[in-house]
Amino acid sequence: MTAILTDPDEALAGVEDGSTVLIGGFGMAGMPVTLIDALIRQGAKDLTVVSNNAGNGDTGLAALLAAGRVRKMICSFPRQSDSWVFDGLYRAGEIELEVVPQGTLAERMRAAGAGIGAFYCPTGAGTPLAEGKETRTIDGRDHVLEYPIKGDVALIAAHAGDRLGNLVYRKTARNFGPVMATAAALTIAQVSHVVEVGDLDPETVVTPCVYVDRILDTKAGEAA
Amino acid sequence: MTAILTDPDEALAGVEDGSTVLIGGFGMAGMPVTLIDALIRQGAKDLTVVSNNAGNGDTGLAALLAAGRVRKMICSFPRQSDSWVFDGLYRAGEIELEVVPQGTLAERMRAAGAGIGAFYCPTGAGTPLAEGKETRTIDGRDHVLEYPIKGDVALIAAHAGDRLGNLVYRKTARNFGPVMATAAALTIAQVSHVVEVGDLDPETVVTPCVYVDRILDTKAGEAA
Amino acid sequence: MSTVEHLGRGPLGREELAAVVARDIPRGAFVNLGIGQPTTVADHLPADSGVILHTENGMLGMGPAAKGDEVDPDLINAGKLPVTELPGASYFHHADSFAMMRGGHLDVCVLGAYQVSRRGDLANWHTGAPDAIPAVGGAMDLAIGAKQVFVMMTLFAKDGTAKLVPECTYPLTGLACVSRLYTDQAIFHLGPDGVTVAETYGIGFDELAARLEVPVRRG
Amino acid sequence: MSTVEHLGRGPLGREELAAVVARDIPRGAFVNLGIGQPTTVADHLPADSGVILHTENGMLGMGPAAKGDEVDPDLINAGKLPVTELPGASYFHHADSFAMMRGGHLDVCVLGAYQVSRRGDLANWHTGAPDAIPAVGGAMDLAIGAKQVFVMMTLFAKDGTAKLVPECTYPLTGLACVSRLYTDQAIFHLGPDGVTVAETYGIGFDELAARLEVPVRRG
Repeated sequence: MTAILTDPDEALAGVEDGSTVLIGGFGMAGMPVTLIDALIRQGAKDLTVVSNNAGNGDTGLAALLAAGRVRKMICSFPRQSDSWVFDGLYRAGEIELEVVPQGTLAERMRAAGAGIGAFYCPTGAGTPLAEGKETRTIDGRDHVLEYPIKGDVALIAAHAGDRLGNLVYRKTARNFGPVMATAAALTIAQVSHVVEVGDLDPETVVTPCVYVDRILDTKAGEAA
Repeated sequence: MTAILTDPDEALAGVEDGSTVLIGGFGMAGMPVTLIDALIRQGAKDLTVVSNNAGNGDTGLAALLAAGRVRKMICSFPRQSDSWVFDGLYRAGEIELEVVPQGTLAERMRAAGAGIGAFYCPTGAGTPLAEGKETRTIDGRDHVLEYPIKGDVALIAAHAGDRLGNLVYRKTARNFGPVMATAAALTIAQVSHVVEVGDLDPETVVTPCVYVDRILDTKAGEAA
Repeated sequence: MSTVEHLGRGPLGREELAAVVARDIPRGAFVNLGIGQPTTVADHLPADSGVILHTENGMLGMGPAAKGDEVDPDLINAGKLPVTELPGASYFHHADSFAMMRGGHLDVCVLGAYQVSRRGDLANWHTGAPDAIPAVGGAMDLAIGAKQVFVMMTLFAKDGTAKLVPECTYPLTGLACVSRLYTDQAIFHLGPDGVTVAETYGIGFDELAARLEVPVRRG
Repeated sequence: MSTVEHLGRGPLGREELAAVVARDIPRGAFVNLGIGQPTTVADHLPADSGVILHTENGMLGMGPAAKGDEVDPDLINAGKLPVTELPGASYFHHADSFAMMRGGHLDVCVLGAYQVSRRGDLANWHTGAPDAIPAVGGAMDLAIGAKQVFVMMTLFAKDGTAKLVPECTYPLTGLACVSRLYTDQAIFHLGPDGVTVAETYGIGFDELAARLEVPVRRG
C-alpha cells in the first residue's frame, strides 16, 4: 500500500549505504528535486546512481555528487556545459562511470521491471561501448547482450497521483519516471497534485499503483 | 501517413499469401471482427495467424480457419469449449500449432516492435514448452531464449482514432492491440469513433500514429 | 508453531476453502486470481481488505462480476467473464500486464492445479493425454511471476491418489514456484526445507501424513 | 542519373544545407532531428509537408521552439530546449520512445557527425581525446534505429582533411548506418555499392573526387 507523505525526510527514510538509486528526469523535466535534496540530508553513501545525466550546476544531483556520496554513475550523457562537479570528480578518479546508450539505459531498466533476464540489443554493436560484452548475430545483424539495471530505490517526479499510488505525468516530463518506477524495490514519487481515489481516469493512468511505494505530496509541504 | 477507409475490403487490400497475420483481441474484447471477415473475403492463404486463441464458434477467426486459409496458429490458448473448428483441423493434422505462454506471446511481439533481437525469459523454463530452446541460468534462475514474432499484417480494433492514426482503446479491450500495432509491417485498425486531429488528448494516446497504416472507420460503414 | 488440527468436522467445502485462502491474503496485497475456483476467493475478501486485484488481460483494480446493466463487453476478466471496475483502477496492454506479473510486482497469485510436487513444482496446464490439444494461456507466466503462488485444489483425486506428489507426472507449468497449497483436507507451506502442514480439516496430522507419499512435517 | 553540379556559386551555407535536407524528407515522414544543426531542418520543412517530428525524450508531433508565454518546463526537446506541441501529438516514456526508434518505425533520422566512412559507419559521439569524458546520449540508438539515417556536416575539417573517410578514426557510433551524407560541398548517397555523389555545390565532381580519399562515383 502506498504511503502518502508530506515530509521529504520521511519519504527518504531507510535508504541504505551502497544502494542503487534510479533518479528520473531529462534535463529539469521530471527531475525529483525535492527528493534529491532529501537524499542529500538523509546521508546514505557509497551510492550507485542511475540517471540520464550526471548533474548540472551545483544543486540537485550535482550537490549529491559534491557531497561525495556517489561511488558510481550509470548514465548516458554525463558531460554537459555545466557538469563541472561530475567532471572534477571523474578527472580526479573519485567516481566510476558507466556510459550506456540512452535507449539501452531505458530498456535495461524496463527489463528489470518486466522480469526479463537479459536481451540482445542492436544499439552500440561494433562500438567501444560493446567492448567486453557478449555479442550475437541475429538475422544478419549484430546484437549486444544487455542485462537489467535494477534499483534499490527510484526517485521520480509525477504530475498527479491518487491516494492508491496511481500516477500520471505531464508532457515530456514523463521521460524515465514510468520505467524507473517498475525497476526499483522502493519507488518514491514526488507529486504536485495528490488527488482522491477515483479522480484519475483508469484509461489514462501511466504508472499503476502497484509500482509506487511512497508519494511525497509537494504541495502539502509548501502549504505547511 | 495513415489512410482512413470506410470499405473493409479496401482496408485489407494487398495482404499476400504466406503472410504472418497478428489478430488482436482477448475473448471478444478488442476482436477486429470486421477486418477478419474482410480477410476471409480477401482470400490470402497459407497464413500464419498469431492470436491469443484459435477461434470460437463458427465465425471470425474460426471461419478463417474453416476456409482452410491458415497453415499455422501461434497462440496461447487454442482449446476452448467452442473451438471445434480448430480442434478438428488440429486432430486431422491439417494445421500447425505453436503454443506460447500468453505473456511470452505478448513480449515476443513487443520485442519485434522494439527492435530487440531476442530475450531471456523465465516463463516456461523447465517445462515442455522450453524443449529445444536455448536456456541460460541468470542470477541463479533458469531462462529461455525467446525470439521476436514479427507480423506482415496486424488486424486490431480500437475505440477511437484520429485522422493521423493515433489510437485509444476502451477498458480490457486494449489487450493485444497496442503491442501488435508495433510488431507488424502493415497495421490495420478498425475504429468505432474516428475523430479529428487534436480531439485526442496527447497524454492519453495509447498507440501513437506512427504504428498505424490504415484505419477502417466502422461507423461510417454502418451509416453507408 | 504446530499444526492446527480442525477435527470434529469434515473437509473444507469449496466456499470454505476459498474463505481460508482469502483469510491468508495480506491486507493491501496485489493479487491475481486464476480462472475457475481461485476466482471465488474474491467473494471472501473483507470489504476493507484493501486487496487490489490484477487480471492479466490488462487491468488493476478489478471489481466483482458484472450483473445486469453493468455488463460491458469491453470489460472482462481472464476467464472472459464480465466484471466491473473499482475506483483507482487502471488499464494497460498485454505486454505491460505480463511485465507486471513476470517482474514480481504482484504479491500473491492463486491458481488451481492437477499436481503439486514436494518442492513446489506445479502442473496445471496439461493432462499429458496424447490426444489433448495443448493450451497454456497465462498459466506459466502466473506460476513464475508473483512473489507468492498459492494453489487451491482437492488433496485427493477421484481415484484416491494424492495430488501432492513426490514428483509431478503431468507436464510442468513451473518449477519450485508454489509457496502454499490449500486443499480441502489440509493447508501446506512449501519451501526449501520441505513441506509443513499448517492446518488440517477433518483429519489429524498423523492420518494425513500416512496417506501421503510426500514426507510432511508438523507446522 | 548523373551528379548535379551546382557551379557558379559557393558551398552551401548552414541554412541552405538545412533547406536541402528538408527538401529530401518525404512528405508525411516520421522524422527525428538530432541535437544541434539537424534541429534547424525543421525550420525549412514546408507547412504542408505532413512531416511528424519525434523527439526521443518522449514525444511524437513536436512543434517549433517555444517562445515567450509558450515556454513550459515540462515540454522540451532532446536538446533540452523548450518546444511546442502540435495537434495530434502524443507522449510516451523513454522505453517506449526508444522502442519506436530502435524498432525501425521512424523514416528518417538526421544527425551531425565527426566522420562518416565509405561504408556508412558513423562517428559522432566521442573525439577519442584521452581526457574527454565519454557521453553518448541517444546517438547510438538513433544511428541504428531509423529506416534512413541522414548525416549533415561540413565536408572538410578546419585542417582541410575530409570527414568522409575510408575508415573512421574516431570511436564509432554505429556501423554501416548512414544512408545519405549532406555536406556544404556535396551530397552523397551511401550503400553497399559504395559512395555516389548526387550533387555538388561550388565544386565540380572531378575536383571533389580528387580531394577525397574515398572513391566516389557519379550519381
